Amino acid sequence: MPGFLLKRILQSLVLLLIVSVIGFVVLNLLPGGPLAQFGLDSSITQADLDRLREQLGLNRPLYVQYLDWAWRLLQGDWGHSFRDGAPVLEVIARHLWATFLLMGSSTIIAVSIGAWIGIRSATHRGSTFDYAATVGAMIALSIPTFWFGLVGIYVFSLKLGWLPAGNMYTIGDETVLDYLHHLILPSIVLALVHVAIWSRYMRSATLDVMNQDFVKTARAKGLSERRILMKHVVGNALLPMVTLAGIQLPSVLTGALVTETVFTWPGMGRLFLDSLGYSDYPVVMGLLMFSAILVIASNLIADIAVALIDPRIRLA
Amino acid sequence: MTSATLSQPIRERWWRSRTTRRFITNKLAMFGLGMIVLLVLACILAPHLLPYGSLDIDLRARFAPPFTGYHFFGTDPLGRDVAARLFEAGRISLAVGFSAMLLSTIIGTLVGVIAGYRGGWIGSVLMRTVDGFLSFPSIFLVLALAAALQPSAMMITIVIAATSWMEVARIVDAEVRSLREREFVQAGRMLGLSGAHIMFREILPNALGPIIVAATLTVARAILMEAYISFLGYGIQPPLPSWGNMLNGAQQYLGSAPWLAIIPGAAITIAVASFNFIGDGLRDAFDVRSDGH
Amino acid sequence: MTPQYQTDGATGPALSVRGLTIDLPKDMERRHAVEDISFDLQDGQILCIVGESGSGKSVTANTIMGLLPSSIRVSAGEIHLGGAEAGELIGAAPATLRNLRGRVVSMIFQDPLSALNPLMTVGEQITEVLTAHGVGTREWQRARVIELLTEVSLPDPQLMYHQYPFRLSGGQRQRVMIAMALALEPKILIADEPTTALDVTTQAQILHLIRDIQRRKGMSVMFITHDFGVVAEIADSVVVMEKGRIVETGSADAVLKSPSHPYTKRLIAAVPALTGENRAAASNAAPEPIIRVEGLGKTYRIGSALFGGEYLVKAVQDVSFEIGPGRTLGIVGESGSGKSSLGRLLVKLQDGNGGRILFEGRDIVPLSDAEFRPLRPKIQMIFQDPFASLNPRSTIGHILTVGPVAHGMDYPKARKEAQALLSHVGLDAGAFERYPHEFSGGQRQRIGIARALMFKPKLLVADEAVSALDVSIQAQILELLDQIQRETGVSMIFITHDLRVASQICDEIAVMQKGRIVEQGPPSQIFLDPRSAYTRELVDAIPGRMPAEARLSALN
Amino acid sequence: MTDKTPPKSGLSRRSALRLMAASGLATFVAPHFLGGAAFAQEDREPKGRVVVGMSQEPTVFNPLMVHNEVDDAVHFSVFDALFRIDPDGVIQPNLAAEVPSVENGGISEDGLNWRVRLRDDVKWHDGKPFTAEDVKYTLELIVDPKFLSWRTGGHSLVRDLTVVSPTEITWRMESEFAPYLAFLAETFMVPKHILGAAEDPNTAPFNQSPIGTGAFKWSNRVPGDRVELVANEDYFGEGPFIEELIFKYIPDMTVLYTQFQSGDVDLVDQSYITPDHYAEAKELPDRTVTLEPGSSIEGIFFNLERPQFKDPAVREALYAALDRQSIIDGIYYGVGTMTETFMPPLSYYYDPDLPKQEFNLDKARKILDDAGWVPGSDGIRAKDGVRLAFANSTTSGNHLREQVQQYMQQIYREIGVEMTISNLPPAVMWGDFWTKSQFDTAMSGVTFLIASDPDVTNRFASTSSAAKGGQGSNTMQYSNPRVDELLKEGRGTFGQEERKKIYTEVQQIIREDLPFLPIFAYTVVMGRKSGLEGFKFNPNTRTPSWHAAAWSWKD
Repeated sequence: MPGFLLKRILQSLVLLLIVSVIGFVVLNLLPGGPLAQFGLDSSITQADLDRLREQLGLNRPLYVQYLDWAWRLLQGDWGHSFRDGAPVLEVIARHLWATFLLMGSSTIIAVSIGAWIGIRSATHRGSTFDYAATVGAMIALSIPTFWFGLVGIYVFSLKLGWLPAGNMYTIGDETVLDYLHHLILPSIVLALVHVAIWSRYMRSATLDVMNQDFVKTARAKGLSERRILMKHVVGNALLPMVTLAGIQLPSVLTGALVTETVFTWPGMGRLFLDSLGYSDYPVVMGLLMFSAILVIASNLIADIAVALIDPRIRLA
Repeated sequence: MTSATLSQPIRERWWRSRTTRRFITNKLAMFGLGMIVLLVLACILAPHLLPYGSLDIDLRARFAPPFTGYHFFGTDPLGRDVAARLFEAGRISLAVGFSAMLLSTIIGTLVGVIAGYRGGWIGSVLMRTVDGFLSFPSIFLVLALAAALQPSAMMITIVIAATSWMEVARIVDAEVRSLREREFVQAGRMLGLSGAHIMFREILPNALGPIIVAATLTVARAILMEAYISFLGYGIQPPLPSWGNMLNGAQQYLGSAPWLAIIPGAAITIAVASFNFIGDGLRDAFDVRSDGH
Repeated sequence: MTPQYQTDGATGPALSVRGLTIDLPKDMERRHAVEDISFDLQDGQILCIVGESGSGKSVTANTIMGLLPSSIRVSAGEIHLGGAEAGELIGAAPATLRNLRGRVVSMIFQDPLSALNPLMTVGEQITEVLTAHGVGTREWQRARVIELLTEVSLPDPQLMYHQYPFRLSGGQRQRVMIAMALALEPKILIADEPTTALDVTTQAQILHLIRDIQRRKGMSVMFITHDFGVVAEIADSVVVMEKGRIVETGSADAVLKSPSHPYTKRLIAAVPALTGENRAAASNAAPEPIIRVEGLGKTYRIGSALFGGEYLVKAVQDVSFEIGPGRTLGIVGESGSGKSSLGRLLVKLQDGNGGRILFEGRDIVPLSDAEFRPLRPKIQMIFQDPFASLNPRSTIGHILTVGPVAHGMDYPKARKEAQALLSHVGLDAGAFERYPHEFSGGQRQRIGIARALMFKPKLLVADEAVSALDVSIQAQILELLDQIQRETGVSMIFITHDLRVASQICDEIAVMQKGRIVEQGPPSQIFLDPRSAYTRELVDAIPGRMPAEARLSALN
Repeated sequence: MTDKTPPKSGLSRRSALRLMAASGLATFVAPHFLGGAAFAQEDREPKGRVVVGMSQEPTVFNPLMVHNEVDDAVHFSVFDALFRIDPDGVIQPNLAAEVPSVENGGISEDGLNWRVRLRDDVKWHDGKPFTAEDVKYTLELIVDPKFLSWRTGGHSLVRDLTVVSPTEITWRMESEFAPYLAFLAETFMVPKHILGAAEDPNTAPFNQSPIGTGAFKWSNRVPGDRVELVANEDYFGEGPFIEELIFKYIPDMTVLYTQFQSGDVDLVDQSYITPDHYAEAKELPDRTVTLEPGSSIEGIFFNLERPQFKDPAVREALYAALDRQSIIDGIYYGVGTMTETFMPPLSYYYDPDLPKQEFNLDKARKILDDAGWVPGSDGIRAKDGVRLAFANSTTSGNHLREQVQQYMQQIYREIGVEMTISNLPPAVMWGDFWTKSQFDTAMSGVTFLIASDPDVTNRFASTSSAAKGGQGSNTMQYSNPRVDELLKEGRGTFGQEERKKIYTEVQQIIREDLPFLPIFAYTVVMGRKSGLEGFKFNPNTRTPSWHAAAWSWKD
């Protein structure tokens, strides 16, 4: 187990290196750059722009900039935002919880509803429920998230007036209830696709397990169907789901990013789009590294969780 | 020697194969196929049949709601016919979806086959690169690339392909890895066939099922991706309509002209769902374990 | 059909099946899984149901347990349970069936690994049977499980209780399954090919255990198998099935000694008998060996040196032998003995580390892939799995010609030779255009042999070439190989786990254990006068060393 | 994203030089609106909260650091400059006790030696007194090469900064620079005792929780969402009358409008109300929605080094084929003022008598025909192997501009001109692509004046083109020797009337040369709750929240 951990962490570091190189190169492919935001400002002259470029170190060769950035990162210095001069980690941390709130609530919705639909579909294979779940999941997977958000706003905010059109809270009314009220629409929008994904995977995992010999053994023992489902099927079917949860994280992040733009949610997604718009390299790179670390860490945690649950790995 | 006479088996043609039969008996898949055929036909024919061109600006007829005169889907902020634009856009969106699928499938298949068959450090490097790409929120790569390149239908296609080949690569890699251990591949080596021959002539045809399924789903994803990119303004540039950029301006008029958002969004959903139905049908058809519907 | 056979002094059948017909889903090859079958399982007896794959024997067993998948259903007949819990099983309420399962009727399966839940300990899984039927307190249950584990002779039952299935060997797992099946002392035990997945020595132990327990408890056992050797070992009575029908029933003695139905006769005849006779030399060629192996070794590294947890598996250690032209060397061993690794080393599908392989006097071990390529035509291989060894997307023609064409033969010539070879191995020349899935397993294995012969090789390595086939087909393929060797004078290395098969075709047999050759000699020595304890153990474990007269009468 | 809205560098103010002449008077007759002391006796208790909605997020709170116009709203509320420009374009004293002028001796006759007297009753938010040391520190920090300062123009000419007393500071200018007074009105003072003590002013904690002298004190920031300020009860000037001032970031302009409509937002700052909502907004109950003159000009900017634009006839024809009335009425909902020049309509120097453009396709065709641009087989005109085809670029995602582009595209096609649309994300569009003149044509809203001075050397002098190694913003690469001459003359001329003559001629030549095609002068739709009193729009600043100190809620 420690050997396995060490190996995974080393692999992760290599992955991070790859991610950072890809990110840095792609980012610097963008013409323009962080100073473009002043291009229209009548009072900033080319001389000022040249001065700033030099001060920010943007006139150095790309590899020097990368090495400098990477070296600082290794020392724990994520750099400072070009836009507000704040340390990148602090900038990210300030947007973190809004995103986590959204991702968390939608994940809870997605996992609980998705798992329920998936198990029910598998145990009622071929039923109307199964069929409806299959069709529903595929349609849900086909709806563009941002469009679903727009339609949601149109129906529930503009027409019915039940739910707010955006934002995380009403200024002056920052009660838990108020937050929840604002959370409903975006988290449902974000959850939609993932309910579909979870239900599909849960269904096939459950079916896989149900076809295994040990389920037959359990039946031959005279166990009740309920016990077979709860003790033998669900446990084994959830095992690959843990891994899936890790793998799904980037897509949840992407979804959160899109959802945040539609619902003007002050999270990392919006920070990302804004920073990209301003070519705030340190923040964009920071966000990339952060999300990559998040993804890698969650995969690692998923693997460890699987290892802890699965005696074949835990004790091997 | 014992006689081992060949019991005359019926020659199987592909259209009579079990896979085909499973597929055509899959109602959803056939529905999806039907929708795609209809959509493609509509996109080809509608611009010739509708009374308005997709670029005819008429500032006096702005924001006409659906079914105003011959504007069946209404008009947009420049008074252009939404129906004409929708089907014109369909050409672009579907073309982008298809070409992106082709491109990413080719890239993904190449990478996957080589990584899966060669294994070792080549495989590791290739698949770690795939992992690297997959560790980003894909929208980042897409946006950054789209922003870096001059937007055009071809560039968008390349951008989408460049960011969606990893899925195919993973599927092919896994498939090839398992096929590599099959005895017929060992037999190929035993016969002294070259690596390239074994990879592309012996193994690849056996991985076609999953590749076709992945490709179908990639079309769906590519259409969605084009919509995202164009929605965010980095994609297909006006006046060329695409489903995504039709939605782009629509958010602003959600209250006053909701059809501008609803119609192209519905078109995207229908097209993507149809491809998903087909992909799912194909998956069921290729998967010997499943019973289909 | 009525049962023709009753044991004397029987108290009536524990289970009787009458007129059972089970439908298959549409578009399968045949309409019924089993058709109008009737038989009785007598109280306190072992009934063997024998048949080749697809004969409907497992479906029958699952029907009795009420474990049929929903796509398959019983269309006629009844299954009557005798004894204290007498009742009709077909159409019984699910709750009734559930109550009977595990308590009155138990079952064990073929693959003991997948039959156990990987996430639960052995103890938990056995306890579940007791809990499900509401028997005993927790303490009592625990004591009972330990008692059961002891009863099936598992080592250290206290420890075993907390063990997860993956830690156990195949034989131990099957013992756990038996313990589980016995937990509530059922009247009837259904064993569905319980020894097929096991090595021959383990198989013997499990058979012994089942017979032993059956005798002690007076259980009725329905034992499903494809191997008449097993029948001879344990059966009281026999039911022979072919394609969903019963072709013969009777006492074990009667059926083995004087089978009446031609299918039964064929089956019995096809069971390779252990011959202690040496094979007549195929040729009297010079003793100059085709291939000489000296001190060959292969070590696998598992895990990683960098991160710890690395350990070495010595698959092949210091193996030496040689084969003369036109001779056959059998390599025999249980799973994990290294025999397959050895096969791969010989055809250079893997690289060895240590030792030499002198082929026609030249060491092929240090050759690179490219250097070895010109030599490949001379060393060919026949693979184990006729379904996996042919590319499903290629025509037979392509499969046969692609190799020679790659080595420079022009296509028309290759095509002509392929067609000639096809008829030589007993296939229609029309097979050339067809795809593998249009052929049966035996036919495919012939194609595999034809492919290997396309090059007119000097050495054929056959890796478990018949073990995936039904016994009747096995015999045909062995005959074909024998014939080919006589015609072409090719040397063969025949790798198998089945001593009986080896005895049929080999001039010399090498017995492998843990990567080493423990004994090598002609069949007469191996079977009649084994020098190593391990060989003796292997020979002793061969099920149902069938009386010679049984074979004789079957052949007549 | 920098350009979701047309920039509103509100610099339509009267000449600084004119003010230098007049400020002596101005100091005495300043309207009490800004007098501070005049209102002091009212001394109302601040109450209530104002939520200002903005579509970009303020992120830079150190007013000296390089920042965007979005940050101004916060700077104006937290900090004070030495002077302040009022809505009429008059420079008023703020931290300074008076506006220095030649008349009052604050500026020497040659314009090189400056003396500024400061108020003695100003305290920083932490209670420390504001002194001349702070001014010295501020002016020195701006030109510190290690400091990421905003513009250094003007400040780099300052020499010999001397603190005479806590309330008096003097310096010498390296060369005369007339607009400096106006520049100082946008130069906010920072506390030496805090920022000067920091290890690195670029990353000092001060930058995230600034301390100023302004009417509002820093309270809290929820990044990505809002900045909260609270009333500074010890403010030396008038106000504040509200207790809490919140700048709320709502990135989507439709949502911003919706929140204005619903009352979540009390006042719409930069980005304002989009023109398409104007008609609806002005009918809203309890909302005051007004049209205010902006200072930017929306136009099509040529890259004059492109061969097809070297022919003046082409530019003239393209102007004739520009259907400005339809664009303003149809696409911009009638919000916007027709103009023929770069000079903001409110400017003293604005020339109303320039020739009026007339939309006439026949005329456009004729001009091109006469100039020898004949249609080729594809219907596109060409001359000497140069096709009359070009790309037009602007910020992608700006829907109104995209509509204008598509409309123009269609019309240009009718006169045999091919215009393609190639829009770019803001970080690309306004980078080298714009500043180094890599575009064919660009559609943009540009503010031509710097700090209210009519001097446009930066935009039109042939030496100001970065693509040719210059240091200005002449991205059109415009070059006209006569204009160069006039601009030079204008910088050296002090009399207002004389200058007006010079800049009128400049406007005439530029109208003639058409280096850019003006579409309209911006008009902004200002919206606020009707109960919000004391609000005044100031076209001379870049933010409507330039003087939140005066705001109050009607009882």
